[in-house]
Amino acid sequence: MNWHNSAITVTTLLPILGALVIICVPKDKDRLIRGLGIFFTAAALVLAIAIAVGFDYGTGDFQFVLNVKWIETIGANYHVGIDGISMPLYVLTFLLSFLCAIYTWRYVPDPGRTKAFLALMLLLETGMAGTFIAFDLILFFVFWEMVLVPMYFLIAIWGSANREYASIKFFLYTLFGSVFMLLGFLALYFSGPTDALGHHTFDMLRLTEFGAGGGFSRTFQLVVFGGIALGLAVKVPMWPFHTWLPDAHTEAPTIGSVLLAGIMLKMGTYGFIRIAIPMLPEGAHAYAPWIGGLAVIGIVYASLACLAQKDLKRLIAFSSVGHMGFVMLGIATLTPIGIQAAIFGMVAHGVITGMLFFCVGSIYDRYHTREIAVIGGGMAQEMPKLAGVFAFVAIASLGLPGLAGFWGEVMSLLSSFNPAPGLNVGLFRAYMVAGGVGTVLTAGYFLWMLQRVNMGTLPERWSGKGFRDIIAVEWLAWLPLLALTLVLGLFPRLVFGITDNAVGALTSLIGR
Amino acid sequence: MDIDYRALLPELILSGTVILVLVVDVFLSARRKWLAMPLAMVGVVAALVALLSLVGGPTRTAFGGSFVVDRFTLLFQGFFLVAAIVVLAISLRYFREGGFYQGEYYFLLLTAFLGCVMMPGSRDLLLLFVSLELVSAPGFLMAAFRKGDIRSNEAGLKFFLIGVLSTAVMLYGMSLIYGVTGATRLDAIAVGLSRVVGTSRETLALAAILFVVVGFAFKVSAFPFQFWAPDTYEGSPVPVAAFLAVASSAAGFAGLLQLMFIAFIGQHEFWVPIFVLLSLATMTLGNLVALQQTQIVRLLAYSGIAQSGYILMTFALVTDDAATNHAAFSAAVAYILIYGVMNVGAFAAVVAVSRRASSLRISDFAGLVKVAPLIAVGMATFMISLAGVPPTGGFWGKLLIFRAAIDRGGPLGVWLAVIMLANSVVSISYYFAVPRQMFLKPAEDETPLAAPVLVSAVVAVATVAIVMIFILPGAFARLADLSSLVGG
Amino acid sequence: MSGQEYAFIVLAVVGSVAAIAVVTARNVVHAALYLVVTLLSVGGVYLLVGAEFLGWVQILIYVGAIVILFLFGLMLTKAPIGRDVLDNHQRWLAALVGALVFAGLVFLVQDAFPLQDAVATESFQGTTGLIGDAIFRRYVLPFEAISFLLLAALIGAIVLARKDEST
Amino acid sequence: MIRLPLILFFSALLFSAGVYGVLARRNAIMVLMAIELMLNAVNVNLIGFSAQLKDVNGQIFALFVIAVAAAEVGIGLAIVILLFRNRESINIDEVNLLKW
Amino acid sequence: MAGSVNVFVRYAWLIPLLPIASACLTLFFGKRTPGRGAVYGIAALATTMLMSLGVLWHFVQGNGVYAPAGLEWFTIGPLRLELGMYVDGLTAAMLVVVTTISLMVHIYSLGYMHGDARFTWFYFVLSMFTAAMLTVVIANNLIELLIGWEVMGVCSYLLIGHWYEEKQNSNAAIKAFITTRIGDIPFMFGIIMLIAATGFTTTNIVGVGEAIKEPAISALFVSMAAILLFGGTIGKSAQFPLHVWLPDAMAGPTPVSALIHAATMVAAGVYLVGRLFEVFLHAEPWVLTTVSIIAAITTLGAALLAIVQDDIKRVLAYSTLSQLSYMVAGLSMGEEGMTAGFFHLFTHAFFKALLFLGAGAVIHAVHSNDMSDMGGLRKQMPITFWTMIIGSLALAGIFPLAGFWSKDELLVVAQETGHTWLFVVFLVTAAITAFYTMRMVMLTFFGDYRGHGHPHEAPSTMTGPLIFLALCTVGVGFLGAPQLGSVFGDWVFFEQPHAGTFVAWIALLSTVVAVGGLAVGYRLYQRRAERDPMESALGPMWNVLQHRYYIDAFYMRAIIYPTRDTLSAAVYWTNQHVLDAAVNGAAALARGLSHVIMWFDRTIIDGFVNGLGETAGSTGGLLKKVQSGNVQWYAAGLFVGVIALAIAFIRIA
Repeated sequence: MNWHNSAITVTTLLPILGALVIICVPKDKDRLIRGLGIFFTAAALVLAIAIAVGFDYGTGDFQFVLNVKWIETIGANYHVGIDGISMPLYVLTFLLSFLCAIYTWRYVPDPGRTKAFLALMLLLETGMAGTFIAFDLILFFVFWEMVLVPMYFLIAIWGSANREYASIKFFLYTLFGSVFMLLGFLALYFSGPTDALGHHTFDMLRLTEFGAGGGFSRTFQLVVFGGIALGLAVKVPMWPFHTWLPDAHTEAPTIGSVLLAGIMLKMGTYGFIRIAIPMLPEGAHAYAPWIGGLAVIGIVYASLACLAQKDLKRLIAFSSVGHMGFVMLGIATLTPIGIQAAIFGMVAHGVITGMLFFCVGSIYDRYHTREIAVIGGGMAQEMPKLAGVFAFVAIASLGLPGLAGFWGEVMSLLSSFNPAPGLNVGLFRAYMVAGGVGTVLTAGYFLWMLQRVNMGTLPERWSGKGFRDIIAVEWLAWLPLLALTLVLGLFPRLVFGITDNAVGALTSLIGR
Repeated sequence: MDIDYRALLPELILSGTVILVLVVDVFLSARRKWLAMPLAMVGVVAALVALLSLVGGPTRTAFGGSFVVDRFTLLFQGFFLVAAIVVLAISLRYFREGGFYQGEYYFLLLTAFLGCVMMPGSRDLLLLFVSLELVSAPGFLMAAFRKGDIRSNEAGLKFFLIGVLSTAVMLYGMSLIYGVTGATRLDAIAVGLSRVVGTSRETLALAAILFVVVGFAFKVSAFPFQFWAPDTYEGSPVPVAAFLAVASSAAGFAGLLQLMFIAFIGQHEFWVPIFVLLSLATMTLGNLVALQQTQIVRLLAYSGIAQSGYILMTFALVTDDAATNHAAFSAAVAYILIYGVMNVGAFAAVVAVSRRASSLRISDFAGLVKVAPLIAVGMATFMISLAGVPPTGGFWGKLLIFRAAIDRGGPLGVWLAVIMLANSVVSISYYFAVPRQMFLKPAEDETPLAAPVLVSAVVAVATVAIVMIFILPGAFARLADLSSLVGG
Repeated sequence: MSGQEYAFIVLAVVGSVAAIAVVTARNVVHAALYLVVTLLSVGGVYLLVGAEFLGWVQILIYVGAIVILFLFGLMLTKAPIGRDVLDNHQRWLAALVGALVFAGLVFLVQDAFPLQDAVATESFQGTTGLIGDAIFRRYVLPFEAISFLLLAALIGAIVLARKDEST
Repeated sequence: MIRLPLILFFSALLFSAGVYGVLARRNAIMVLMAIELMLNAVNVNLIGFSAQLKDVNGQIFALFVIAVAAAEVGIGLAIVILLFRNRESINIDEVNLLKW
Repeated sequence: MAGSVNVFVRYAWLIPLLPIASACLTLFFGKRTPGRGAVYGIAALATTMLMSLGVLWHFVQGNGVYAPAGLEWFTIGPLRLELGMYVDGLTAAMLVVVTTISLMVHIYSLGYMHGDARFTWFYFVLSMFTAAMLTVVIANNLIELLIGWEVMGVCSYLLIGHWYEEKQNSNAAIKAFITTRIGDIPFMFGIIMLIAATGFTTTNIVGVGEAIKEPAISALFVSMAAILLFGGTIGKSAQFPLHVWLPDAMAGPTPVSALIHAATMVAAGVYLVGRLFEVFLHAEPWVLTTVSIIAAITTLGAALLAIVQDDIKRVLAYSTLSQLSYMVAGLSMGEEGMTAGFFHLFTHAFFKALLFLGAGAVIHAVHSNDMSDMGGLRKQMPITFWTMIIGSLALAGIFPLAGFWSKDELLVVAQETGHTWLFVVFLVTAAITAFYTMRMVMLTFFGDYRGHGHPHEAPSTMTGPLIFLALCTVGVGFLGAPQLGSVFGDWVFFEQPHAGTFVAWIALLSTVVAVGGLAVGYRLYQRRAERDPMESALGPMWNVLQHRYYIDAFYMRAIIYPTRDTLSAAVYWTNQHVLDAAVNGAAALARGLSHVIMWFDRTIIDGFVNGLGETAGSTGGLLKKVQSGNVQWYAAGLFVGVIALAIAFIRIA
């Protein structure tokens, strides 16, 4: 075991260790617990960065690989590794978790219980990070499911009024999805390649080679891709499987929303890029038009729904649906540009929407309401900094060039102008146009939101409430995200530079 | 004649303990009666040690092959002995405070476990029948052990009547099989049945098989022989319910496995459809009815029925292909063991809570996390595991059966797998009702619940075990793999 | 038709009639007595086919012990008299099921061992020794088990039936 | 000698009678009696076959059945008496506190 | 790349960066610096202005284009993006205009925004705004250009909504952003098409220019791209039908209006066409025709609207619209037109800025935009008056002021290239322009004061820029004077320079027309009438104009409200009541199914339990009958089960 094959395992599992440690701390040592939370997330982040530093960006293949027998009876291995596709998301996971931990230093949602809260959060962190580095279907699925339970509790315990419904819905819905996904995995397993002894394998790389090499029959691909895609689509969420998202977001505590929007949704899209498409290229080609279609429907639909929202948080939740629509559109084009656009979109959305949820959380913390009408504007007068940050992020989110939100959108539109050979060009150009319309609507609802929250004058009922403007802890938790929003916008290379080779390798596999 | 006492050592030690408990109890003063439990515990542990000494040894047969000690036997015997330890552990306080006849109870419990331990080794109709009775009869009595409580009497009565009836049917079947094949040893029966094939007696033989299955179907509470289970579980003392749910049903499966895979394997074309029907009906009914339960024990009872349905599914997978059967068999074994762990854990948790509320409704678990965090977390784990959701062992259990089903191939396999999945999804909604209560609902009285230390220990261990199984399923699967009675 | 067979038929008929009487009698004590008759006839059948040991066990244990046990129970629970009190509402269902079972079994048996071409075999004498022998060799394990079973039944029955102040 | 089918018919009748009794009687003790009938039917089968096969195992089996039957009766009666003591009646169909 | 490259050109890329730097300084340290941070912006702009002049000097010397290879920005698949600059005469001219005007505005704002609550913030955005425009001007590739383009949009949004306490201001801001954004979408598609034309290899303007010449690229493809690109112009330069945002943009502080209308936003649209002129020329002719038609519509329509405005800034706003269309129309006339068009942009920038700042001074004095609150100000504020006069005459196109020369150029080109109908349109518009300019001047400075308080001359920080711009207005015209060899034409041209020609009769004609317009204006507004004389003159037309041809109303009623309120509500309703309902339904299905099963069982069990006897009063719980609690029913179930199984399977076997 040297650094190179243990790094990922250590980094990924560190949070769980943290969770265990925290559990052992008596619950009255509140400060200590929060400190530990920050410590462990920070440590994990440092390790992750170390990995990123040690990563060789020159190539598109997997690094820090560790592959050992795990469950021999079913031929599942503990196979982890990282490449340009995983890297951004992997690091983002630890970054966001760390920031959430910092945020928790100040804000623990009712009903307190910091200990359990942080423990669950750490568990969640491992689950999410693991999903991005697992290269064995079973391992992937295990991490995937591992995310479910803590998030369920985060929503169900620390959520707001309607939390129970939301949590159950979230849980059952995503579980429903993953059942189909599991079916798909097993199908891959059983009709996938076998070794000399005739054992099947869950190894994603081997399955990818096999599938990309046309190992699976067309009909098989159609069926199985459908199943897996359904499972992933629920997680993304793609229209019309998105209805769990607004509820989950609205009810979840700030941290929950941040992680949910920031990372969890990406697991679905990542699954498409990593599993569904390379392993089942024909299926991907067959479904791409439909996926693209649903994606653009999602874009327009979500932005329209946003216009109708009265609840700030719900609005942002819906906006997520739209943004993930762009990501899916990029993926659906099956082109290098499209897929990279998708990855960039994921990262950007993670940073920006995460930040938006932070803002909403803080706004709620001041006003104790999320009703736009009740807030009633004038925030810019009362809390110029908070308002400024909010506006900045909102504008970033509507895809202003020069900020992170832009590249994902424009590149996916760009790629959909010329989708992968074999896909209906006219159709995808139509999608492009629809997407464009979506961007206008997006701008519309965000600006309208800003008008109703930031602008105007502070209503009577809030005067003399003495709202604090952004406090130190918030700055600490936010600055990295704000900086990233700008830096990614100005130097997209930070992501594209990482993904280019890996995606190139991937698409060259499936390209025909 | 020479008897391989080494092979019988665990049984002998256990029976010795039984007698010992009975005798010692007589000399114990009322306040000391509880000492019977540690005594029994020691005996069981001793038996376990003896058992372990047999592990890795050669397959031993006694009484002309009617009793066999092979890996299968050892695995299950080990399981039962551990279960015995657990049940004893969770019984102590319950019976000490409930004003029961403790000595007699432990005596009966051990006797029942003696039956369990004999079951997996019995390769003879007569032995199977006797072991089964030995498991059931004390069960009847223990179910009615809360003498003052009419519900308990009722539980005993129902259990007794249905039990005896199914025994009668089973015996009738056995008699017919004996008549048709002229044998009572399982392997001999297999041979005899193969001779019958095609003759005019085949029909009778098949009917006989059906009758025999009934006896065990009752034990594992498969539809339509499941009626007794919920009522009995509810009525009996909780530890007894735990015994019934964990040990007794596992014993039933142990017997069923041997019967089906040794004696009746030749007739699988006949009985596979039956099991298809049984398993589907059982799991579906169990899950759907469980949806409507408000009482925790009944919930567990129906969940148990559903789980039996999953296990029965493995029987429905049998084909001519040895490999498939092997997969099915080991899947069944693995599932039985995993299920045992999580179920016993759940019952332990119930025992812990039952000291707070007499009639255990799910709502009595409200806010448990504040009152008894350990128990709550454990219970949550068990529920998640029963639902088959990662990160718990239950997930593997389901996955193994699922895999076996797919492996079997053909529409049947796939359909079974799909229906099983559908059922699992349905089951989630009632399994999660419990954690929901424990974590999301406020407790009506906040006074911390001091669970008996033994019970807490059991919960803790089971919890860890479930998670460990999830992390290292390999060992478990391997175990099941080795102990298969079907040459893979 | 050998003499034994005539004897058997007589016994069987008596036993059958008595059996039906057991489950239809209006009076529990009568029912118990009918049961005695049935059991005796069954025992007779055992003797006829040459299972003397079983025959005597049947007569002694059942008629001697079990039936007494029943009467005991009847007295303890001062059971009432009359069909309506003795039978429940699903009598018809019960009759139906019973009839079905009988038809089914007869059919199966007839299918497997057709009466017409069944040959009468001479009886199987001198089994008692064999039984004793076997029990203590091959069947020592079940024997041990069964003794535990009886013990458990005894103890448990006492515990349950005992009238105690504690509860 | 006796032809096997006849014996089997006899046992079948006993069994069916038992079934009827079990289902139709509401008095617990009567039900127990009915069960005894069924067990006897089993024994008749066993004896018949054992005679047919010239094999003693059947008889031994029957012996065990008798023993078990005795045990069952004991248990059954104990439960019934317990029940009677608690609710002054041994009518099974009134015993339905536990349901659903 | 003939000739040496002077230092300014080589470091031209600093020109956008300096304002950005100043913006950052303003944002982070502005509050703490004396003068609340205005200095950064002013300093930066002053520097950049000088640099721009330096850059321009490079072309005055007659050197050629300077287009160094940019730095690699990032690579994605085949596509390689650069950060780089492309400096030619057009760029240089634009740089000068932008920096100059912006500097003036910066200085002017010192006075105008004095004491404003968000003074520092204002300067921050102002600098960002300028920087964005400069980026657009200097960018050597489409994406870079697009970035500047959009950032400019956001800044305009922030500036227009600067006084966001007023609902209408924030509305105007949103309107501006969204409307331009609507134009940007086709623009973006156009860019995408051009990038696609290069086979997704580069986004450089040069590269694109070469790519579209490839025979592989069909003329239709290019035409589509061109028309889409023009969408961007329509949005940013507020051409019909997306012109609606510009008048409302007056909601912003006046200096902002000056900046937007003179040098930046609106100019960007025109600049874009010039920058990608290659594309337009390679497109099929109908593209340019469309462009000129749109321009013509806008120019006339806007001019007419200007007549009826009471808000002084709105008058100027509409005049801007029509003047912009002049330029666009000019460009639409092809190579010669390009020079002329940009010359007009150049001159217009100065005098329009002048007019706006002047108007600002007036507003600053009388605290109202409404000309009915003004009048007779020539006494109180002489400097403003005289500078405004110069600006107005320039706008009207009176010799020898800037406006005259550029308009004249356009007319000549129109005549030479045979766009007679445009020629006519130009003339008519010129007349109307002269008229409403005069109207404005009369209402503002003549007659007697109708407002409240005692207006007084603006502070020197405001008058200074006025004077400077006035001088420019007088001066810059001669840059394009054919008699002086129309220097401007040597800087800004497509492919090869076109020396402007002077056609005496056209010059005369235009002057006559202009003077006529002025005269009519003077006559009508000589003495103050209660009702505006035009109201009667125009009759029903008056109302139409008052309602801006009902276009805004139409947009509001037909598009905005339906989308924002009705459609969105409908969608959300669907979400909650169709999609979500489906989900919850599915969730409820399991439970429901259990009920169904139970009902089934109940009927079955009832059927055979009580079928022969009494019919059950089966109304109780669903499970009652299955799990009836009666052990004998269980027993029955047991036997029935066995029998059923036996019957079912034994025969099969």
